[in-house]
Amino acid sequence: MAKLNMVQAINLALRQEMESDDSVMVFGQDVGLEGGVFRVTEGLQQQFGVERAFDTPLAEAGIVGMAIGMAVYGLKPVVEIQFSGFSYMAFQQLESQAARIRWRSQGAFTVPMVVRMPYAGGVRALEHHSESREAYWAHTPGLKMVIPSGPRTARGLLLSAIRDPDPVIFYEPKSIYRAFREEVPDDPETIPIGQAQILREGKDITLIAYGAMIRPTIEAADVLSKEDGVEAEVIDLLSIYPLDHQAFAASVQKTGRAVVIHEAPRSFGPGAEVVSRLVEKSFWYLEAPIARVAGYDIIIPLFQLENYYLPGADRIVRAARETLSV
Amino acid sequence: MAKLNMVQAINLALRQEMESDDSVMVFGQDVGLEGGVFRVTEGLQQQFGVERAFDTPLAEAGIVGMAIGMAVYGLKPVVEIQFSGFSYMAFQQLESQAARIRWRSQGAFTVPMVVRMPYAGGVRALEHHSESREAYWAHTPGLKMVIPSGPRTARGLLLSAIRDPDPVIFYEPKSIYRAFREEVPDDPETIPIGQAQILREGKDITLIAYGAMIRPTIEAADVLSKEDGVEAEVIDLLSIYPLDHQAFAASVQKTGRAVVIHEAPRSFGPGAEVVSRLVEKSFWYLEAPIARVAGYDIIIPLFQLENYYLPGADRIVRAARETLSV
Amino acid sequence: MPRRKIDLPYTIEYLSILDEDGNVDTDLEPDLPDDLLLALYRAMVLGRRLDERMLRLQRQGRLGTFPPISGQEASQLGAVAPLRESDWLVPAFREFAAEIYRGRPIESFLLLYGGYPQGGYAPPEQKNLPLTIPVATQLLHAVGISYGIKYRGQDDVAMVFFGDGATSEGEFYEALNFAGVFQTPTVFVCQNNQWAISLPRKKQTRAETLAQKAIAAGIPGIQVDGNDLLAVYVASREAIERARAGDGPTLIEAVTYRLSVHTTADDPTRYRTEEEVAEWEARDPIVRFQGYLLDKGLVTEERIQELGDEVEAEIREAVERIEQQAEELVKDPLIMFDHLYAEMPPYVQEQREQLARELQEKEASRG
Amino acid sequence: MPRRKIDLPYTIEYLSILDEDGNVDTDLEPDLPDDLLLALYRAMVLGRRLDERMLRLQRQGRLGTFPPISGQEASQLGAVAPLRESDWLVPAFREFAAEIYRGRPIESFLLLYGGYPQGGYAPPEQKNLPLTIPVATQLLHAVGISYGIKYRGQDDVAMVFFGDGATSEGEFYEALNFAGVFQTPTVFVCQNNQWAISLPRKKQTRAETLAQKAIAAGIPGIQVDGNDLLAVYVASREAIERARAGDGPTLIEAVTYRLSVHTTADDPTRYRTEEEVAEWEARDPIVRFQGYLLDKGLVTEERIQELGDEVEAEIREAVERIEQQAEELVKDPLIMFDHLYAEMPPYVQEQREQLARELQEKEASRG
Ligand SMILES: Cc1ncc(C[n+]2csc(CCOP(=O)(O)OP(=O)(O)O)c2C)c(N)n1
Ligand SMILES: Cc1ncc(C[n+]2csc(CCOP(=O)(O)OP(=O)(O)O)c2C)c(N)n1
Ligand SMILES: [Mg+2]
Ligand SMILES: [Mg+2]
Repeated sequence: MAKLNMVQAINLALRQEMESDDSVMVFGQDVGLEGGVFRVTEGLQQQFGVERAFDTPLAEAGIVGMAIGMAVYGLKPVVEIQFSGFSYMAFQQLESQAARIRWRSQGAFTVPMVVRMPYAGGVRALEHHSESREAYWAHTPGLKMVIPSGPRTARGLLLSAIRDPDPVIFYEPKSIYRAFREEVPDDPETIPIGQAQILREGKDITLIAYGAMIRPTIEAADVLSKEDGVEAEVIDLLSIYPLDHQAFAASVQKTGRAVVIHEAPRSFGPGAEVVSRLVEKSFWYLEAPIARVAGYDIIIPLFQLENYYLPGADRIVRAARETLSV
Repeated sequence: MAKLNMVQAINLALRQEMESDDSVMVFGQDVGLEGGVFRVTEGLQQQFGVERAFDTPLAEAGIVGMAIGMAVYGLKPVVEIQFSGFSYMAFQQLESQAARIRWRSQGAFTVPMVVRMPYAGGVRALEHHSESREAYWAHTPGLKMVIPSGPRTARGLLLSAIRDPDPVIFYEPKSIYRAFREEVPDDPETIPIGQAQILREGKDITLIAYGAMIRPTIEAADVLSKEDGVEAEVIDLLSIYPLDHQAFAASVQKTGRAVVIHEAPRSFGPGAEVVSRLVEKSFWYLEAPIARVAGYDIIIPLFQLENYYLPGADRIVRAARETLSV
Repeated sequence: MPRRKIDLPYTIEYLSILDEDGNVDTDLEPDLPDDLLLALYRAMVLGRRLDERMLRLQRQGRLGTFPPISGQEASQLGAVAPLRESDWLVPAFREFAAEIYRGRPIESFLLLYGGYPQGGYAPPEQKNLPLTIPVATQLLHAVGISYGIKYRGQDDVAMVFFGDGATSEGEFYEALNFAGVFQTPTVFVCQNNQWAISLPRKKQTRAETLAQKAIAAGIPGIQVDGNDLLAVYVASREAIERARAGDGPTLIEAVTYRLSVHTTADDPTRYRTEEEVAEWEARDPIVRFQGYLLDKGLVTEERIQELGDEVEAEIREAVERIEQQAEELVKDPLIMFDHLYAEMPPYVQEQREQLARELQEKEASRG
Repeated sequence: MPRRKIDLPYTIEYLSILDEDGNVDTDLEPDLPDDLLLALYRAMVLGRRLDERMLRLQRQGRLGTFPPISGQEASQLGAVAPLRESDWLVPAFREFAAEIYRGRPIESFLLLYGGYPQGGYAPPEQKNLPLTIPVATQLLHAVGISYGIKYRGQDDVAMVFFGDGATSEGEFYEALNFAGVFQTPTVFVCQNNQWAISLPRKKQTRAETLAQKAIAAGIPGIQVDGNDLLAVYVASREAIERARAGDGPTLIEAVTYRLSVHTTADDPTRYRTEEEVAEWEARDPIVRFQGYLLDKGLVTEERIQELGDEVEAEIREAVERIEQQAEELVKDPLIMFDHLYAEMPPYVQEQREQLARELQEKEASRG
């Protein structure tokens, strides 16, 4: 049991899995010699050699396409796209190939692979380095889409993703890469894909979030408790697809009220699906409209204004109070 | 005023706009000499020459990227992607460039372009020729996303799209390309982007659909009227982004009940946003959960089973009845 | 120092062995066993006849859209002939003659183009991937597979097919470049059939040959008469040997012609002349190879006739088998939910159950 | 007929005029007016000093991440120097020296890298597009712009910049191929600075030169000493003249070196040696060009010193101006909703109004 930050926790997952399974291969831009621009793959090339942890030419479709071939062959590629904003170069490969080869071949060939990518805002970055577009992948049948919220969930979800027999998109909330440390068990703990976690129990309102939004959400729950005497239940989705509506529907059946929080643009974003599942599963329990606290329907601004775009505890508290006021 | 099918209506829009504005350029795979695999651009090369209506090499990013450059230069490209299933080759261009150049340059450069593509099922096609993924584009800030439901709306929306100062994705429901004819006015009628149309008035329930789903939806409304004495209001969204929630929220404030219908996969699909806007705008009027009748969260099957996937009048009627039963 | 030509170690060669008039360049002629020559001949004939048969089935509404292969028999069979069973084949969508030669049953194509999900099944031990429709997206898969082969220390290769049109997609180039960098045992076979739907080869690129595109990735490229089975065989064997020896990938451009429609949805009279087609009909790869076998005394006119009949019978039986079984295969529409994930997500299960209920109700209200 | 070499009309040349030791090949030396030579020299110095200044600002937390250009002054300035004002410039993200030479104010980069939206503004009449971060996506824009130029019957050109890494993206190749097919007046300038973050040029592709990739598109390619302003100028002028004359696109590979970090977030000691950097420092394009100007008697050591001071002052003033204005520029956070569409969609307006209300409330509760 060690206290690790998220970069170290992901690195640990990769290292342990590469140690125990020689079909696990790690590659992408700058992931080999340099250990990745965020140092997530640091030391892997030294330990496992250039055949298993290597740098590729600068071509995202190339990386993903080659990984698909390797997966079909029988390996377990875990590739990195340097920033999620550049993954669209490989959209066709992911939508038309990774997601479909099992289906197309009726199970004869499969694509057990993981595509890791840092996503979301909060690091004062240049354009294209701060977007959250998990909804693209969640709307793509054949893919799974997971997002950890800290070191322990990152390690546990990544292990599950690597062992998953199907392609998994693994978004890493880059703003919390080194933001805090958590105890991460030495033995390879896994966290199942498709299961949300209740981070805080509460009876008054349900706050549904994931990724870097978990911290402001918890903060909001604390404020609500302290200032309003309101006990919020906080749910960490962890998987965007499959989406664990059982978890949040059950919670809302108890609380009657919900706020869903994400950095992605509001319209057609992940929150819309959460709302729709709640309408389907918990409509008769709803005592107020479900609120969405989300990124705006704009391009996330450069860093001088970024904080006005990103949902913070204040916006969450405000939405919760409004929801509670009716 | 002529009775035209949708192929002819789109062709008419292109022809008229090319006649009146020499900055309008039409290109893509097989759109020149051959007039497009669906013959939508037939005759344009003959009339306007190979400089303005031309074939490109087989590269979607190439087509869209070149179009962006032409738009920045001052032309108005209207490009065709042969099938929407191949547009992901150009996803990065659309997300990172078409959608952002106005924003990035603070209005100094703009991208007035249209990307036309046939989409959706119903034509007994091979894999990748039947998908509906309008939600991808609707979730991409900087793009507009429209879908006509017949000849007249196709002509009117396409004219608006070509004249729009920003990039517009124009999905053409290929199953109704030649399915029926409508009167299409000779003078260049436009239909504003961002406005839904009420196709049928009703007080009991609101059916919200678009594209090729309009026909089964109208059929369902007829069945409900005849067999159940229920009068359904049918709303044709026409624009997926911007989404005209005023139109359907107002309707639901009257009816208290709604079904939203689309071919796209259910989860994270356009229906989710419609549901969410209704929850935001019309929650207190809702008398029953809003139902989604949608494609399943799978890859649309090859044609032997395609009809089980595509929402038909029967599924819409069933959902409406269920919604009405509570 | 001033202005000088950079010496680059590339020559793009053109290879032809059995010419249009039936003359053989005996220096280059490969020494192939008779049974191999005959098997390849039979496979060519089977490809052509199946094409014709599927075209009729399609016109009768018994098959959906499909892409015929007529004219490209030599280019695809010559390429796969030197492969071992343990080698991998990554097709585009116009290689069924080659796939059948490698063991895939005729039925599988009848099912696929008939709209049955089962048509996609490809026995994994045969190492023929299912066909790929998005142009050029399969090339990188072959690079990945061959990376795996190399990593596991095997001496197999991966061969991937694509058309002249595919060479315009960026992924074509990315695949060549990755294969070059990682020196993977990959054989890239471009069936340049002169057309990408209505776009002629010369409008696809200003490059004089497609083979020269190899230079961009620093790998060898060769252009070969794709209607000459012997030439394609030799070029392919060379590339395969290079790959097995650890000397990396090769790009082969097989110059051939699509004699038929692009797909059954296509009308080629809109974009090409009958004279052009006639010119290429005169170069028919089957006729040419048949002449070679006749000259070698490996077949007689009679045997040719017989073999055609055998092949027809084989196809007829496959069609009959499929038409008997097909309905059964899609009797349960719920199979459309299968095979998307190893484990079906709960919400998809719900959707499946909902449809099951609806179908039952319908059934009940009918019965 | 048998096996023959295909004659291809390509030679890839290497061009160098002013060598590392200051020797000039007088046969090749372009006859440039003194004021142009001096203006280019000044622009190089400005680029270098601005780089250094921004690096300091970044280290002090007064700027965000940015990509320095040191070492690449000749390669970018030599390329744009022969452009006319009416020609178009499509940058990647490491060309600010060239952009400033073409009229963009220093402030614009201070704003952009300072995280201010206004930094993206580029006066449209200058025909310099805003910079592009997704590698290689800008190449096709230059093709489209030059298609427009050709369509309108103008004799302008579009010049586009990109790095060695960019040549691995499929879009690089698609752009070359489209430009080749449509014979657009496009000049492709690859600043091969030997590194794509941590990946050295030789691992980017097996091709010996990047210039040879032109052969894949059937267009001319040339490699030039990118640290020799004269050579880059001549190669660029040739390509521009070819384009203006209607003879289509050219690929120029300018061999240069990134002397500094990839961006301020990068630590090059992880992947390259000090010796390598020192080797390239010895080839510093500014020092070399300075020697040329000294030899020609166009500058004195004194004037060089003076000019450095002038440039420093210019930069200082720009920094001061920005630091005074900057706060004001983002005082109203609601500007983040601007410029996405010509007309703001109603739901975005709602979101904007909601934020406006929240900000007012905050303000009120504070005040
Ligand atoms: C990415 C993509 N774009 C467009 C299409 C539509 N399409 C199918 S085949 C084809 C032409 C392919 O030409 P070529 O590569 O020469 O292969 P051929 O059909 O001649 O065998 C096109 C444009 C597609 N399948 N995939
Ligand atoms: C499509 C894409 N992938 C990855 C990145 C991240 N990235 C930024 S610069 C860079 C290296 C670019 O190398 P090169 O083209 O040689 O240009 P240089 O930085 O050397 O000027 C990478 C990988 C990006 N910006 N865009
Ligand atoms: Mg072809
Ligand atoms: Mg570089």
